[in-house]
Amino acid sequence: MGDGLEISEVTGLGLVAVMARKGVGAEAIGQRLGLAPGLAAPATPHWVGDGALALIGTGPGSWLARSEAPTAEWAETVIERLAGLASATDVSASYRVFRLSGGDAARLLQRGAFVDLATPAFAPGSVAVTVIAHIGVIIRQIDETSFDVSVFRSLGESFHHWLTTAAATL
Amino acid sequence: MRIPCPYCGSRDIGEFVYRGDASPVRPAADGAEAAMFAYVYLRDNPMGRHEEHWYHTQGCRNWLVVTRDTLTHEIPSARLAAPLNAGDAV
Amino acid sequence: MTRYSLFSLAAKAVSGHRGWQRAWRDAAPKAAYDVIIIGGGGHGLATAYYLAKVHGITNVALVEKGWIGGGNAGRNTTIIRSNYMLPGNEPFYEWSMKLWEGLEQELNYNAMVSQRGVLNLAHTDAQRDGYARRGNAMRLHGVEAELLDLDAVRRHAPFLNFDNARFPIKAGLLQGRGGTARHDAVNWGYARAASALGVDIIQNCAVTGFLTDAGGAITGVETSRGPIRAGKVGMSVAGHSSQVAAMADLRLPIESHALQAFVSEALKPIIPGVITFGAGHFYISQSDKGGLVFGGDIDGYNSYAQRGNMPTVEDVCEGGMALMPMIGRARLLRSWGGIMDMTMDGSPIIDHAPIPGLYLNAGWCYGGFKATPAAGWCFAHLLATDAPHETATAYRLDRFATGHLIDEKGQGAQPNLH
Amino acid sequence: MSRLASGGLIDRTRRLRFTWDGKALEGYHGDTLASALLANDVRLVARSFKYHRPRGILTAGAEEPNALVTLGSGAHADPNTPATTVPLTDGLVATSQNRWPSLRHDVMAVNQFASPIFVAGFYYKTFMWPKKAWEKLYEPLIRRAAGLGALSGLPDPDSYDREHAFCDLLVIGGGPAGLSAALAAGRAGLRVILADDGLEPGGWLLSCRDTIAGQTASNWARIAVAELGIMANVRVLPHTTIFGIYDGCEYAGVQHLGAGQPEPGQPRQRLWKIIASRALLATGAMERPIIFGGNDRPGVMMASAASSYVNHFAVAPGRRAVVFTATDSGWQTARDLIGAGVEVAAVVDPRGGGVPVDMAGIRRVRGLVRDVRGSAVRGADIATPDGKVERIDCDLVAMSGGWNPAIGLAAHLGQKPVWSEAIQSFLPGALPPGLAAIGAASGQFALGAILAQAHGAAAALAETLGAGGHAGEPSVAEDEACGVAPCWHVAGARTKAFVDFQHDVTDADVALAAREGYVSVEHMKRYTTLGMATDQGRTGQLNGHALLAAATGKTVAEAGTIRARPPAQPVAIGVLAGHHRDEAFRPARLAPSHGWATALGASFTDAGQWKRAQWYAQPHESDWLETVNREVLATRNAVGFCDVSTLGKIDVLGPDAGALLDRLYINTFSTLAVGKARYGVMLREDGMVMDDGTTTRFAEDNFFLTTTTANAARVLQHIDFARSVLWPDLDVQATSTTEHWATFSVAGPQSRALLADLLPEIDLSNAALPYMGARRFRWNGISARIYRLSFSGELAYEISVPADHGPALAQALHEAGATPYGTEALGVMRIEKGHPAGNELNGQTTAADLGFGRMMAKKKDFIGKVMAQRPGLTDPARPALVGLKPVDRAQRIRAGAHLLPVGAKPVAANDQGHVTSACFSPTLGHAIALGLLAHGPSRHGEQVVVHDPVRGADVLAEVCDPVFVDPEGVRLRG
Repeated sequence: MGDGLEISEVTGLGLVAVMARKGVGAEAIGQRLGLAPGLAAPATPHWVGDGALALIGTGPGSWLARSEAPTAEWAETVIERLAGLASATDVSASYRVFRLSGGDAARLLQRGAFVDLATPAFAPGSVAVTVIAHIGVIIRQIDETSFDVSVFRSLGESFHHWLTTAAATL
Repeated sequence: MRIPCPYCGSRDIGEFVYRGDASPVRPAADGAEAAMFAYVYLRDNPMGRHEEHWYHTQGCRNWLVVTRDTLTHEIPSARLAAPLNAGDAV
Repeated sequence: MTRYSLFSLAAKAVSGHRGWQRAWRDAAPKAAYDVIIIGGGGHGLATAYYLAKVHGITNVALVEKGWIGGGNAGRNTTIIRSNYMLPGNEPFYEWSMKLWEGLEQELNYNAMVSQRGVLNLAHTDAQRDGYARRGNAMRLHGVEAELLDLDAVRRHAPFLNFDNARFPIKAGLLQGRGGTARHDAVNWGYARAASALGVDIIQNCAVTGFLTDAGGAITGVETSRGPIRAGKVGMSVAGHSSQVAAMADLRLPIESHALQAFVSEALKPIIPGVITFGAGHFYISQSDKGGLVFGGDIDGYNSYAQRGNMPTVEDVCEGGMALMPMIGRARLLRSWGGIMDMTMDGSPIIDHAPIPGLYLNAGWCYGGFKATPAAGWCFAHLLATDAPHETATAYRLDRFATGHLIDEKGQGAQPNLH
Repeated sequence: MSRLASGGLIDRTRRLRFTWDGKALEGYHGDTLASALLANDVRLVARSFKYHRPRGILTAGAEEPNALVTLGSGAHADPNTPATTVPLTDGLVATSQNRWPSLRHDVMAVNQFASPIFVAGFYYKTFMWPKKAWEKLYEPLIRRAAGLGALSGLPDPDSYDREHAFCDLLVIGGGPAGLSAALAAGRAGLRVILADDGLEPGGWLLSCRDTIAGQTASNWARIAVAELGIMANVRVLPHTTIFGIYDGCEYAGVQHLGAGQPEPGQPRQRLWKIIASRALLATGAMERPIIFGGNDRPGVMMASAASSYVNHFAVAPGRRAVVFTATDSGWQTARDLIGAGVEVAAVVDPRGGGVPVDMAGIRRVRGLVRDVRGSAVRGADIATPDGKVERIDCDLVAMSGGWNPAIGLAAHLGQKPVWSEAIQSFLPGALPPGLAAIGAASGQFALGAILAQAHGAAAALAETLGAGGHAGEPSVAEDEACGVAPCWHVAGARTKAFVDFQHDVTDADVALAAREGYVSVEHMKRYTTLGMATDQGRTGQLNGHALLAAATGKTVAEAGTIRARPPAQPVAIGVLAGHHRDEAFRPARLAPSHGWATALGASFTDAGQWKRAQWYAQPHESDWLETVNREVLATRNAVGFCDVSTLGKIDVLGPDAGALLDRLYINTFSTLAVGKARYGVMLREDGMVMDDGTTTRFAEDNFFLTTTTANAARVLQHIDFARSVLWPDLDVQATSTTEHWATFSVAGPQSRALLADLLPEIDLSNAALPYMGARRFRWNGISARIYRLSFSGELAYEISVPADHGPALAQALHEAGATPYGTEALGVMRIEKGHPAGNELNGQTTAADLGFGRMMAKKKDFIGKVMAQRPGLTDPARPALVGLKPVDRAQRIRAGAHLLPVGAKPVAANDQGHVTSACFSPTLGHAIALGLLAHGPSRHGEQVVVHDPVRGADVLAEVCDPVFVDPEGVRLRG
């Protein structure tokens, strides 16, 4: 493992897949979910918000709502709050989320993702839904040297194997 | 080869699934069998400019209409297949 | 035509081989013929030969836009086999195998037909049962086929990955009579024999349109070397089928796709015959010169570029390493691509076009090479008699309208999945 | 020893030991294997492919056709490696190839005596008699003699990795042009990658004696590399060959990591995939040979190679040389040789005009080398215009027939090169998007001009791309003379004159090809195998085309070229596969209870990328059948549970969700009541069955679909196509929840009792939760769902909890007394119930074939409805679903067997269908099967022959209703 790299796992997240209904814009979604006033859900592959509530852009009119300390009913309340505006479904258990931090984090991810992860193309706040080693990933840059990489739960072991193998040759 | 996904940006074709020519339009429900036959089976299969359907399965999971040259493989443009609902930026 | 043999070779050697003439006449186009064949690939050349040899029709012109054998016929992975499942296919491909087995003597040209076996590997119980169904179907058509268990597969190819494979090998279907042939030699052999029987082989002669009579029947072709008339015109242009058909306002159930093929540097013999990987896209054989000839799936998008892209190159090499991890040390020497005329059910078309005077031999997907002798025989039969050959009755153009599909893989109207 | 006392860029303080064919030799750090061999006076290094003639080292670069060696041994063996590209390392093991018993005494050299017969294409004219002899006798001999190096047959022990990169400018080649361009672009602030395939960057600068800006060329190169090294916006990739250009400005390269043996666990090579909006082809040029008698003998070498060995490696490739050149650069080699103390007997230059390099004491002969004497060079016969022939003793002939710009990469996207009269070779014509050629690759050979041109090109790019920095000024160097006159071939040679050194193709072979009508360059290549060797024609192919053009009355330009294709240099297949081999070939998807099942000793099977528990063997059980029978009976008689999480799960939501499902499924879903589930069948547009599964409605605008494990991704893609392309006006959304829910089927007569204890908060009675009912509830505070669904045919429930709670639910069910069962038992029970599954939904069956004809709604439109009515799909004779029981109950039926009428000949005409699924039914005590049989449904009670010749004897079977157990479905509704 390069000295400039730590790999950990983020657990216990609340995640809801949000899909805007016809004619509903990103602002409406953002406001209905209680983002800071005037802050819209991102219409481009970016994320906004904080630990309590973040909206991660995964496609035109679709987001992942994320909460780091969800109550048992958090997902239900998000779904109900969006009634009429967006279709939403609880996907909290769908992902394993790996936190990569350190100077070598971007270099390691660039080994797997064929998407330009160097600033300015990719910077804190950026999101990329792409593929690494035949495994679908959602890459989210948190700050200068740390990223969240979410993979489907069933693929967690295979992805972790790639992570450790690629990191060993940094 | 890379496709300029309107939402995700330029992405390697390994992230997409190709369906085929985007020009045939599914005939109305009560249309004649011949129209459905042509829609399902006959293709222009041109050498040159071709509008085709790709699905961004490892990305934003949208269907795109990509304009591509089947001889040079150059891709001048791509757009979302679904006309966007009002208010979405892309 | 000087007969090829060790004696003629020795005799000509005495005078430094100055005595050899052209293998085929590089004919200039006459104004009219009985039959015109468009396309100088293996199928077109074989059709011309069998028209002359079997049906005595020698006033034939074969027009080729470039040099004969320059299309798919010169860029395939040279595999011959008749291990098909469906009754619409198997009789035709077995007839082709029978013709392969006598080809050298028939053409007096060593096409190096080499029957060292074709082994399809299965990695799940369902896949093994699927190959059993195919093997049984072959037996019902009188074609030998063996279902090998794991030990038999290990004996056949000890270098396969039996230890830490992601998808362990369970069984394999072996057609012992399958194998390979030298593609260029097949094209040149048919060209030489057809030319000797009077067929005009006209290279650098691109078809640019069709000549028609008042009623719309086809009466010849317009070419880069002037018009040529004929009572019957047979199209055998593989990946360009849609282009040529469009000249007669005909749309076909065909998409043209890029199939990449690969060859390694020459190595001492190690791979016994043809081996196909069942859990990914990879098949391989070793040429007589020692190069590993391999490939996998088509790239998956319409293309006339005769080349492909890296995702397919990586997918094929990943399949190769998964199946036979020794291959990692071999070096890829050259990669190229053909234009596959993929049909909507993965099987070919040998039929009249719905326009009088025009005949179609098309839709060969990536299986055209193994079909070369039988496609020539059956297309010649159709051109000569206006009736389909008994082994090719199912290859009708209208089968897509009537629903009598020949879908070996069951993937439906999506050409890039066949 | 031919090592020069001084000079060269080798590090004389670091002595390295290596072995060549077992003999211990020494070289220095900075040597290639080739230079070290020459330093040790090893000149015979290989045997040619066909005639097994002795071969020496011809070049100093990657285009080397002769000196192919095997490095290392055993699994680490690296066959066909050009010695000119191998950095010498301590302990290197190198062996020669394709010779027996030894390099010096190779039995196969006897082929030369048969050479009058062994002309190009001889094998097409013979080996045809007697008929079977080709395969039994001739071919085995040819195959054993063919091939150069050998694979060990052992798995590749090394690992490989990959790197992606994005830049404004990729500079391909680190010679004078590449370094000059990279400096300009780097200073200007562009994001630059420089890839160079040499031992160290510098290319020709490391082998020439010119000066740049007052420095020696090699020092200038090292200073340039140092400056590039400290620029944050520049990345220098040493030992990296860009081997392919692909669409989308994508460049593929391979980097050799760590010369010699990599440390354990470290990769041997790295695949680079680079997206560069602009690129500069700075790959230089390759010197052309001249075709004369014996030009293949060890001791004949390219002039530039001789200069390299002298200047770069301080090795004298000979003691007394003849330089045979039609280029001014050949004269520089004469000067380099003399400078190193090698005697230059003569410079043979057929051209008229003045002397490009005025050196006292050089004897100039205006003429041609017609023949070389000796199996290794001992002398050269010089033919002069006056018809006389002068023999000059020498042990080295340095030849220079011209320069071919290395432009292969520029043709990878199909663009054709164009002939340049000025440089007598081909230059890039149209270029791939974003690519331009500079330096020798663009036909610019003078050093000063190269530096200026390359710097100008890069500076212009920086400007168009809006880089803010200043590109600085190019370094200055004089322009050496670089005239050339075409000298392809010397007529009248007494001995064999070679065009392709590795494949033994001679000038006579090219003439024979032309004579027999193989007159396109492609035909000639395939007929003679010229240009099909590991150097892919990079040395003599153009000479061959010139000979062919002359023989057919065309110009070289008209003859054209062979299309260059990836890879530009041979690439190890291992590096193209990288991480994806062995267990990591494809990812494994593990079901939520995978860990729990592993602890319980389950064995697993592959279902696509999923791993699924197949059965849970107990220690005393003799085989898997005993285990599966136990699991089936435990479920049928008591209660069993199975992880079915791998089935596809899709939420279809929104106001028009019901309307969309009506158009996807053959039956209707918009009328499904909330809290109810319904089985549905989905067709492809061509009318064939695509998938099936149950759909549950949890709210007016909330449907929960399940799909087969195999088709999950394909169905989601199909739904997205329907709602965004076919009917974009519908307001409906869809997303996969396969990974969110862990789902267990709990089946058996005691299932309700067991669950009643486990889930006290729900009323599981038939009234409250009838068959095909569903409800959402909370289990220990977490959201959960329960469905009255049964694949086994028993009273059964499916329970879903968030996947992270899957193991806890599995443990709770097990502790409550339910027997875990795997996919095998699941398969037995669904066959007992006659449910079609993957084997039946094989893409070749219609709804009617599978017994779902009646489900097809009449009124509404749905995908596949129209095409399903075609005659071929509604023909009553189509094979349809039936059950099969062996008449002799003790016999076995296997899937894949065919079905024939009793007494019928086993020929295809009598083939009436096949067995799709088969198993032993512990419930009934005998084998049972499902099959597709012509007119099947109307033939219950009839007997048919189960014909399975690839596996065994025929079995007589009785056709019956496919539902073997509880046809009335009493247990389901219990």
